[in-house]
Amino acid sequence: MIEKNCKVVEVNEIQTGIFILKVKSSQIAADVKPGQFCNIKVNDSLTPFLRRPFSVCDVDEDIISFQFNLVGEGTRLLSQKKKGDLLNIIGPLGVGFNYSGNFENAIIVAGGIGAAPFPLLIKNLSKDINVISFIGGRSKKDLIKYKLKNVIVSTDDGSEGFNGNVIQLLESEIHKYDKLNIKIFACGPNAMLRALSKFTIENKFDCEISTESVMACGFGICQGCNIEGINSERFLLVCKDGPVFKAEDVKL
Amino acid sequence: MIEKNCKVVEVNEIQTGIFILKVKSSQIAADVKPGQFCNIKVNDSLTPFLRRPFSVCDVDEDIISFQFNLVGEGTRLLSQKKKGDLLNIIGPLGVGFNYSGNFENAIIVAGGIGAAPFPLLIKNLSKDINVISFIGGRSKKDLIKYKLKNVIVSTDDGSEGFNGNVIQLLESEIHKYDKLNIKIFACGPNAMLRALSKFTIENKFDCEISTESVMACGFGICQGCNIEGINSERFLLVCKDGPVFKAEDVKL
Amino acid sequence: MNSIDLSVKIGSLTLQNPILLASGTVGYGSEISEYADLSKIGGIVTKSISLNPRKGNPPPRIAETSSGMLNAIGLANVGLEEFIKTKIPFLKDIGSTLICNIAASSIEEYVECTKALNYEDTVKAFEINVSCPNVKDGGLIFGNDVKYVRTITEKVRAATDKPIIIKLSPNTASIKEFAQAAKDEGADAVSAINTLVGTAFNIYTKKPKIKNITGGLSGAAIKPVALAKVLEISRNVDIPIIGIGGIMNWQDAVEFMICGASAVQLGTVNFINPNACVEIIEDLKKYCIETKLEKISKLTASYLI
Amino acid sequence: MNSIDLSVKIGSLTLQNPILLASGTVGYGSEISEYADLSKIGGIVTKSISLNPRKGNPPPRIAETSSGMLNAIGLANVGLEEFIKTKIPFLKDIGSTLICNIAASSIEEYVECTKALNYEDTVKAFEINVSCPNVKDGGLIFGNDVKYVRTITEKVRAATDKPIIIKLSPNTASIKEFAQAAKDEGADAVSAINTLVGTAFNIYTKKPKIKNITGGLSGAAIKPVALAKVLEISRNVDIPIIGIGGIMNWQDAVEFMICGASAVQLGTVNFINPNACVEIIEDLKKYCIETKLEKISKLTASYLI
Ligand SMILES: Cc1cc2nc3c(=O)[nH]c(=O)nc-3n(C[C@H](O)[C@H](O)[C@H](O)COP(=O)(O)OP(=O)(O)OC[C@H]3O[C@@H](n4cnc5c(N)ncnc54)[C@H](O)[C@@H]3O)c2cc1C
Ligand SMILES: Cc1cc2nc3c(=O)[nH]c(=O)nc-3n(C[C@H](O)[C@H](O)[C@H](O)COP(=O)(O)OP(=O)(O)OC[C@H]3O[C@@H](n4cnc5c(N)ncnc54)[C@H](O)[C@@H]3O)c2cc1C
Ligand SMILES: Cc1cc2nc3c(=O)[nH]c(=O)nc-3n(C[C@H](O)[C@H](O)[C@H](O)COP(=O)(O)O)c2cc1C
Ligand SMILES: Cc1cc2nc3c(=O)[nH]c(=O)nc-3n(C[C@H](O)[C@H](O)[C@H](O)COP(=O)(O)O)c2cc1C
Ligand code: FES
Ligand code: FES
Repeated sequence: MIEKNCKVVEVNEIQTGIFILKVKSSQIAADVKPGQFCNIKVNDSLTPFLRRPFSVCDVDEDIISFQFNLVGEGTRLLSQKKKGDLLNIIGPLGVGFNYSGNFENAIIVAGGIGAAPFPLLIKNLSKDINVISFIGGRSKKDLIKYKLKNVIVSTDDGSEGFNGNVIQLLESEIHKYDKLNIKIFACGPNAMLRALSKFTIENKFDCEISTESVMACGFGICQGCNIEGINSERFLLVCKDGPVFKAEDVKL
Repeated sequence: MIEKNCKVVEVNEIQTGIFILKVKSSQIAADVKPGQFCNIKVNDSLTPFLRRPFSVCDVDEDIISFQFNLVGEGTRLLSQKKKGDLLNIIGPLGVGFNYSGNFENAIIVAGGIGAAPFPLLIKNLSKDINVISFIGGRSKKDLIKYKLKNVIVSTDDGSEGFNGNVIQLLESEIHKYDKLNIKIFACGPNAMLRALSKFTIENKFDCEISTESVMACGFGICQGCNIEGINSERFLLVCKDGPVFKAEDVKL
Repeated sequence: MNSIDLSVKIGSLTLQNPILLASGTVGYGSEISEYADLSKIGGIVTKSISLNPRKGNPPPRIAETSSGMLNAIGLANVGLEEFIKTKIPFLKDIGSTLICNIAASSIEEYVECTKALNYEDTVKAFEINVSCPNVKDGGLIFGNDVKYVRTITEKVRAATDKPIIIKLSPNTASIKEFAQAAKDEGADAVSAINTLVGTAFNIYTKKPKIKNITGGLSGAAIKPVALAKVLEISRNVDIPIIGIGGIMNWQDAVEFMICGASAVQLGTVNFINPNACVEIIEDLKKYCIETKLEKISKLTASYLI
Repeated sequence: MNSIDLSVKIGSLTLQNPILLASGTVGYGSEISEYADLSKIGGIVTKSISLNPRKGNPPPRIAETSSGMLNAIGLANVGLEEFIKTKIPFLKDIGSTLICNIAASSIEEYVECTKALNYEDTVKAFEINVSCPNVKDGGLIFGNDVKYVRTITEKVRAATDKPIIIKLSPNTASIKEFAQAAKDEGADAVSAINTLVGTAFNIYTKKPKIKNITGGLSGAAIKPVALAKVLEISRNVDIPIIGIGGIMNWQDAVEFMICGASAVQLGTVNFINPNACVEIIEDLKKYCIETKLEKISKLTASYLI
């Protein structure tokens, strides 16, 4: 679905370099499932040329929000949007998290801006599910806790919480929960997801990961976002078959 | 001279589609002569790719102003500038009007946005020179009188003033002034300048015209703004040899 | 003036309007049909098909560039059999002219694919891709050698009575020779252009941004080159041309027609605005009204030079 | 780390840094010297010179395109005699390496110009332009025919002991053959690329936006194509390469060096930011410090593929 004239409600820098962009779209708000994303035209000129994909971070009535960090021209332009500016958004896109299973503990694992999709997931989880959020960052200032629950942190430099990466932290903590009652939901840099997948596959945890890739279209027509899956005869598409996959279904 | 961070003071739409952009630059303000122009980077992305040339319209202490009409992407972006935005400007550029001669009547002839350079010229003319401004437009709403003196108008559709083009108007009025004491300064569409040049050359009026051309650099390195001059062995450059030429020196 | 005639002819093929969707940029039509009403467009050219399924190149396959993008998908496709079984039925239903694009690694494979698809009523014409820059076998080895283009055209011509369109490579000094060869061997039209060979590198890892090292450059950046190629063919060879390359809006489509194109294809723009095709058709109507043009086909090669 | 070595070698020619100004985009240096301190740059390549003055093409000669521009200046220049008399004295004073670009309509003219300029101490090297797309005589007739490139290189080589750089056309299927020919005949380096042939039309007047009909496409839009050409030469021919095409900032310059360029030239960017050359040199220093690179020349062909 294309929403042509989504009004920007506000853009907030919640911590250095991390922004929340709120946009009005009753249609996307009604349809979106946690883990899905939107493909946004950040301005109406040819620079940047392509849309930019962002996970939906949260929904509040007819307002959707995105969480992003400033990395290049596209996110710079987004960060400068003002209330009332119009955005052209395609979404919701892709396959989100499957959180319908039979589990009691939802374990969230997020590296840096990988925290983005989880506020909506947490909001949508049934109330009796226990949420624990493991988040990692290079340093204290890179930790994003926005709207997460029961946060346990790790930093590479030890400036806050566990001194190490978030997968090491998870490995040292996960025995506290009953394996059969756990489902892990993860998003973050590829290196993190790779380490996590290795751990969860070896230890037979139920784990879903939200992957990233360069994208042009975001809905399956350019074939640019391929990722190696278990069926080695064809690639999977991050935008259509994902971005969320079972850890064991993809090779990172 | 490049002025990197000229602060926008204000942008005003003075009449439908016609804007005045005021920018702070003490250097350009100090150096600019009437008829000179600046080459402006309208934004810091690749779209539009090239700078856009605009005549300096007026100077007020350390503030220079430009008058422009909305024709495409570049002028659209300029029209949306806000107070405090920064512009990268090269200028002042080119050869402006020569108004040092021995004349009593300065006759200005402007078609449409061709009125842009004249407020500064009028301001710089010695006080005892009599200024008469002939301005033309397709229709009443296209007439730009901003900061002009003793305005006499023509419209193609007769909606205001003389019914016809501004050169016809000039031809019918000019006998009122002593030929030897007149200098004509003109700016406007090529068709207008062509008709004017024909008239002033045939009738031996002293006439300077401000010409236009596509431009890349604006200061003589791309050779893209050539115009046929009287010396047929080489072209003249609008940006460096002009934009103001004696009517008899160029072939339009 | 409601009687604007937007229809155009490409040899014996009549299209309801000149706006086609380019091969490889709309898959087999199903995803984009959620964004655009495909029954309104002139036609759809499907992703290049080969005899057997192709997995395509490993990731990353695309990279953004200034006003353009690089791709090295590597002709990933479901293969002939699956295409006939599962894709054609959907394409039959959308009610828009179907042009099948074929890319092969050998002359025999081109012929075999053409013959197999020749039986499908839904397939109204073939576009023969001799110009994919992103595969090791075939691709530019064919597209940059006029002898191959000649032979492929000749053999495909013998295999079908349906219109055939040869899709030409821009990565050559003289595209007119290729168009002439296609014409000589009985092609109904040529399409120009496929992507330009390009690359991009990450300045910290020093690795190419595309795993395949080079990719094909498409998008607004290449429009001036594509227009020059279309004009070159138009001024030298008497064959219908389908213009492709960097069309982002109706103005670009008109510019291609003025330079000699009978119809145009939209590629990369579909990724940015999947409804561009329908919007452009509406805008073309307005342009015709504004410029008092009753038949859009009169635009073709209307350049004044 | 103040000891960053930015110097590079192009055959026997040493440049204080890899940033050169491209032919035709800085005239004879005087205008741009008001915006940039030319004593800081690696060198300046002057506007193509021919034996006799050339008026160039009638206006309009340029047009803006998406992330680029078209030009058909048509090698307007003051001619050899005037160049030696009035331009060289200024160029001597700016204290930056002078490379003289020659464009001619015949092989004899190339030789004659080279011989005449060979006596000028200020001229440190020659760039032989066999690739101008905007003139009827010479230009691409030479640049797209490997035999001509071979002969021109051979004859120019015989006429001077100074380094010669052959400037190659991208409008060909296989630039490596041209680079190989240049090398075989004793060229010290090749520069790549000149502009791509392109065009643009006004959709209301139906006239070309450039009087010459086609022009040369330059600017950011062509960078991926230029990089691919540089990489193609680098991987196939053992000759120093000067990279040109769409460089807008230091990142682009680094990308060209990674792809195989020993030095680079800035063209269109000079029109947009006439001080770009000096800024890029400063930024290259920072990149070297950041990536712990002591000699920038180590970047050349450092691609990991
Ligand atoms: C499905 C999906 C969901 C995403 N959700 C979010 C989100 O919720 N919040 C968020 O901040 N970001 C998210 N991203 C990443 C986001 O799309 C990029 O950060 C953004 O496109 C960068 O745009 P830019 O123009 O600012 O940077 P660019 O100028 O395009 O790039 C700047 C730097 O970032 C790198 N980069 C660009 N795009 C990506 C990418 N897709 N993956 C990895 N590196 C990249 C480039 O290589 C370059 O080094 C998501 C990506 C995908 C595919
Ligand atoms: C020396 C000089 C001084 C100028 N002074 C002024 C001024 O004071 N006020 C003002 O409003 N304009 C002035 N112009 C014209 C101004 O530069 C253009 O209107 C502007 O560049 C258009 O930019 P754009 O991106 O909005 O339009 P574009 O998208 O570039 O073009 C929109 C339309 O305008 C036409 N166009 C663009 N540039 C020119 C041009 N230079 N001449 C004729 N047609 C053109 C295009 O062909 C197109 O049809 C001057 C031009 C020159 C060369
Ligand atoms: C992602 C992508 C995939 C493509 N795949 C094919 C293909 O399979 N077969 C083909 O003939 N052309 C293919 N092309 C080329 C396009 O059909 C078109 O010729 C080219 O992109 C130029 O047009 P554009 O600038 O409008 O995109 C592909 C282009 C892109 C961008
Ligand atoms: C206006 C203009 C004039 C040019 N004139 C010449 C020329 O006289 N001789 C030449 O060898 N190249 C000429 N070129 C080509 C440039 O030197 C350069 O190869 C090309 O523009 C690509 O680099 P860029 O994208 O950085 O501009 C010219 C380019 C432009 C834009
Ligand atoms: S982004 Fe285009 S297919 Fe996935
Ligand atoms: S605009 Fe570049 S020389 Fe005049």
